[in-house]
Amino acid sequence: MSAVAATPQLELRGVTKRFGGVAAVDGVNFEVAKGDIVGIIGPNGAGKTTLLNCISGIHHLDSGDIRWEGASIAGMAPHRIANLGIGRTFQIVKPFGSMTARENVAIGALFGSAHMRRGMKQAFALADEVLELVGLKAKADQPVSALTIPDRKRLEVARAVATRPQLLLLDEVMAGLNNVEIDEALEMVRSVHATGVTVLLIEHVMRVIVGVCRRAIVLDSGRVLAEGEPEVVLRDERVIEAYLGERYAKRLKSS
Amino acid sequence: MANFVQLVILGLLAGGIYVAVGVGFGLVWGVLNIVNLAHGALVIIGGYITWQLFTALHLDPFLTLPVDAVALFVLGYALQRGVINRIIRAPLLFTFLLTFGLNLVLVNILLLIFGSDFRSVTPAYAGKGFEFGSIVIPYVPLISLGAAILLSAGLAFLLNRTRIGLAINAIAADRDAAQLVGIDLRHAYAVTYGLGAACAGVAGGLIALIQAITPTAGEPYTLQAFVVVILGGLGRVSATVVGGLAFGLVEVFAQSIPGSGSVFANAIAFGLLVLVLVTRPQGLMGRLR
Amino acid sequence: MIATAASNRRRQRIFLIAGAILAAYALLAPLTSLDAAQSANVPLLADKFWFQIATNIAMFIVMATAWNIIGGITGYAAFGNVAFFGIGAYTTGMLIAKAKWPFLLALPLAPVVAAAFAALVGLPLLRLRGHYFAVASLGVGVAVGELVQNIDYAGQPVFGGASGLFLPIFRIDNRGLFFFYLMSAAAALSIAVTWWMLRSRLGYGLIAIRENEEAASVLGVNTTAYKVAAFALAAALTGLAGGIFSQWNVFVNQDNVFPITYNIQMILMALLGGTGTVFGPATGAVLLYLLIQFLGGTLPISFDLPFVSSDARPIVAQVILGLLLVVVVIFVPRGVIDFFGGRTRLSVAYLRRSLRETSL
Amino acid sequence: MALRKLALLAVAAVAAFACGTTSAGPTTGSAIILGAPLGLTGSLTKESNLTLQGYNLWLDWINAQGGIVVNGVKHPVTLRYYDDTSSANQSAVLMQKLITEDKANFLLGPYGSAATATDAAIAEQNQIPMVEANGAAQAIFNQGYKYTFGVLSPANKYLQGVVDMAATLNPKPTTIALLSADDNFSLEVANAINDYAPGKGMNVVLFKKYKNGATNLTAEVQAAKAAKPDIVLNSGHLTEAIAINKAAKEQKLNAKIFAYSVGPSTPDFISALGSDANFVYDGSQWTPQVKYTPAFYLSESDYVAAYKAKYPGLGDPDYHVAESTAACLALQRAIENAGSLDPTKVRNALAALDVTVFFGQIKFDPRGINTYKPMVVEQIQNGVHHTVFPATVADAQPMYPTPNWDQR
Repeated sequence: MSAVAATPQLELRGVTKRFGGVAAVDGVNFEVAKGDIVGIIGPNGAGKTTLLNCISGIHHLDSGDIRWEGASIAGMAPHRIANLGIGRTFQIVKPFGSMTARENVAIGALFGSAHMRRGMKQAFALADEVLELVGLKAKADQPVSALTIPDRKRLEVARAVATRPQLLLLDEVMAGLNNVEIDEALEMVRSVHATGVTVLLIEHVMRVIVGVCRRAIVLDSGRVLAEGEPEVVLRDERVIEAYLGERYAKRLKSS
Repeated sequence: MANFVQLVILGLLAGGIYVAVGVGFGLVWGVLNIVNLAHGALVIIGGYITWQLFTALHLDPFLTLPVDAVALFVLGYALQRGVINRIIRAPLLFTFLLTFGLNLVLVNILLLIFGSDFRSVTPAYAGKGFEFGSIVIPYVPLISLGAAILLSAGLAFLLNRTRIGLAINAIAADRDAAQLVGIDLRHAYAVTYGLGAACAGVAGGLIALIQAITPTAGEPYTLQAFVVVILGGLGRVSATVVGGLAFGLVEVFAQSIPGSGSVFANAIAFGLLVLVLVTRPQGLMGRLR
Repeated sequence: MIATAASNRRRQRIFLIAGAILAAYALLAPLTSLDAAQSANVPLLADKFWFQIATNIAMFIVMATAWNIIGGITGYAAFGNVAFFGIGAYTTGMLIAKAKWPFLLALPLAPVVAAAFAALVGLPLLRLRGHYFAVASLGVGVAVGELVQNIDYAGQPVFGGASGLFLPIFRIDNRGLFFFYLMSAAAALSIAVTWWMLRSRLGYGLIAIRENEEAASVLGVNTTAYKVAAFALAAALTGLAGGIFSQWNVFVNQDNVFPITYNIQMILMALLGGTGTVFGPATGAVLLYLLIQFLGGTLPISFDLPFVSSDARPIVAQVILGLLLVVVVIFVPRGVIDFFGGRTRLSVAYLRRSLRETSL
Repeated sequence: MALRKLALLAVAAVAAFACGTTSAGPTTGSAIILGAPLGLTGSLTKESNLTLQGYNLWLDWINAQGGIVVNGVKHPVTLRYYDDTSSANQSAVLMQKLITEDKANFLLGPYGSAATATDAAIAEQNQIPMVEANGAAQAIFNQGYKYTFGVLSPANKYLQGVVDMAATLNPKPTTIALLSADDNFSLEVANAINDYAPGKGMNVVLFKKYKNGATNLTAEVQAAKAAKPDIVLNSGHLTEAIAINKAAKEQKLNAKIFAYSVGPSTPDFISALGSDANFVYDGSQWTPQVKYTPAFYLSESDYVAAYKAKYPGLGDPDYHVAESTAACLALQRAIENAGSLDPTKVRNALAALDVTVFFGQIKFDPRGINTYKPMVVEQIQNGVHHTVFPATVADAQPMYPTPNWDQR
């Protein structure tokens, strides 16, 4: 177990991604240990989603390196990164519209982690398990078009979980949900984490970060501004004034 | 050297036709997301109108171009409003199917009306031109190029400076948002397709001057419009102008490769097209959207 | 992919059985033309003309079904698949006419060469999406036909040039029957491949790509490999049809085996029947081919047009074909297979609903 | 209105039937059915319609005679044709239908070399004779097929007459620029000239292929201009002939002779180009001016008159029409000679045929193509077609040399 402590599961070193002349992600460094649950916060346009796209291989890095269990994954195709055990969701859900919920999740089970690859039958069996885990079992055979927005968010998570990831990247799965739905979603994230999956999540909703994360990373203009325990980071004067603004600052104090 | 200059001139002159053919096709494709397989048929309808006016009324062919434009605008508006609007929300490929069907209908109606005879418009000044030493610039292609540029400029003006033009641009950017701000989509779509058809009509008038037309003569132009629009880059009139002229140059220089080079003119053009698409999908001039 | 109610299942089964009976009839009727059958006074149910029609239908079933793999299941609107047909035809044609190979030895190479070519051009092409891919694949289709016709080496055409390739006539008893069954086997193969695909990992991966390529890739689908595989598979089947065609038709040239109109026809057939389904493209091929022949006046069931002179008759037939296409596209956007699948019934309400769904 | 038309038709039909039964001589046999696929829509519509006109002219005549006489029995003739939409593959389908369903006794050719090649294979497989008039590419006849016969001179002869004529002119032209479309027919025409011209003391200084159907040929014309030839020969079709003529004028490509394989003989060429069509030569299978001594059917002048009566307003028949009629005549005479409707006997009679009609001599070499009839050379003079070579059939002298464009 000491080896785990020595080598972080995920390690970002000077990760930089530019669009045109603008650096959306600019020299970001951080580490995520196995089994951790980490939140990334920051205002709109801070580069959070771009960072996730860099990790999951959708964007190629302009410079820097991303290491997975000690080996570089920079420049790898998204499917290979997925096969290594890094799953993700999209902020704007991207379901496979012509399929049922069950089939959507089965895709993750069919193609996900390379060393846990399975046949059609086992894939559908796993899909059913995961659907139960996220609370979509009753709607397994419905077409995606029949699902509500919160259900589609669940489906997005379920699909990623079905890939049997060791690390799950969640991109604002709580956005657009009401308080009750957020609580349910939080429960879902906790239960996924409880199965031993490392979680790295992007959120706008502060109580999510505070509620589940052990650590938070604050991003602004593509750079890491602060890092640490959520409560500590969120009370950091610089963070409050520079990023969260008056409104959040007040709300936080009143809570 | 003189030969090279002459070839460049010939290429640019030939490009005039491709510009005219391309702008309408590019507009319909870029704004309405319709790959209009009936474009060639619309082109040839313009050709027949010019031919008819020239033969029956002895009108100068260039003066018939506005008639082509207006007639085709009306036809295009009606086609979009009455037929094509019905499948706008269907998958992309359905526009292929629908416009292929329309093409079949239009071409064969032309065949019923005009028969299969070859028709051509040859005014008195055809074949004459400016001469600078050994370099020749014939009038008809030169005026055609001018007409094509004028057509493009007019279209660009319309799109950028008028109310309906702004509406069309809004549709191109986001159809549903455009509807939210109060644009009558059905009308604006029909106007856009009408404008595309009008451009095709003008192109047809010019084509009747350089070649013999039959009802099926438009089909190659649909293919060429594809290439022109892609070469230049989808979405801007000026890009299509560049694409059309580039295509004319490519064709002429491919033809002048010694030996059998010219039989590969299409292969070279399409090879170039694939190359452009793979390396620079936004076209020579376009911006990525 | 939607669960169907029990009554719908029953209807679906009825249609399947009806289809199977029709297919069995189409496959068995030609046997009545055999001398043995005729001398036993079996009524003649299909003559040589019907084999010709049926062989062509089978050929289009292969092309439409193969197109469906890349265009319908994977969602990449390939517009140049006729290139694979031509490459298959020329592969077999060259091996038979120039290298003097026997037909049955030359035929297996047709799909191989077509698939290899597809894999080669697929790598760069399949990076493009939507209309861009359509146009680029069309470009490849046009360019290949032109190159095959015009490439010379030392002043001599390499692939038979403009004169085309003449293959020796395949000497066999009941030649028409032989090619009918060969082409039907290719059609059955293409349908079987599709059926298998839609139940396999490959098919699920391809549909995921069609529905959302980015999501598919982060779930672990090797999108490049899958797309190229689909393209090559479509090419192999289309090339196989081309290979059979070359020996069946005897004469191979650019006009014959690279007709641009086939690109459109195979897509029309797939869309008409219903894309992404197992039997849709085949259904569309049968319907559209018979429709074209019917309007051309070549079927036993014919019709007269009032007020149309005999000179104008073929032209008016083309106009009607165009109008029918327009009407079908507008009112039956999911293809006619939709009525057989058990989910929908053909009714005025259905037509009105389709119109509303796709209208502006 | 429609009803009255119908009534009239019925009366006419009854009358025709009555006439037929009384005037048909001793006995009337079963109808002979001829079949032909034709491109009545699509890209070959024009030429296919000309072909059909040629077939129909003969059909009217033969049925007015009561039909083809086989062993003293008159068999009326029916022509079955279908639209192949200018597609060679559909042509094959129709060929099979004509043989199997329509029970066509004999076949007439479609228009175009690709369709003819495909159809020839089907005729061969079914052992039904096909007489064709519109596929001149020799590749078809080099396959050892026994059932396909072409009444027209093969492609290699198309422009040789122009070279022969040029050799007689003064001052003798010595250089040739050769442009050719890349289809099989056009290339055979051009390759033949490339081989033939040096023997007549002429150099091919430029030989350039272009894409069949090309409408922008300016660079080709530019290359021809740079070669400064005495003769500009184009081997292509009407579309390309018009495009080249227009481009030649624009770019001041002047030469002593402009000759195009196909195109100038159709009235469309003159109507499209007006006075610019003058002085242009073409190689033609037939012209209304030729003088042969027909063994049967009409004389040249009667043929032209019959055409004008049936198709008023279209001018003189061009050679596509005449050669199509000639195909029917060859078939008719072979059936008569065979004295039978048996396909193999008629096939043998075709192989042995040697007859002269208004179209010229019809005799097939062992491959089945008519290498015995000469091509003639036409020139457009003051907007009218004149036959200028060979001298034996000519009705005018060549106007030579062609003046520069600014003096035309």
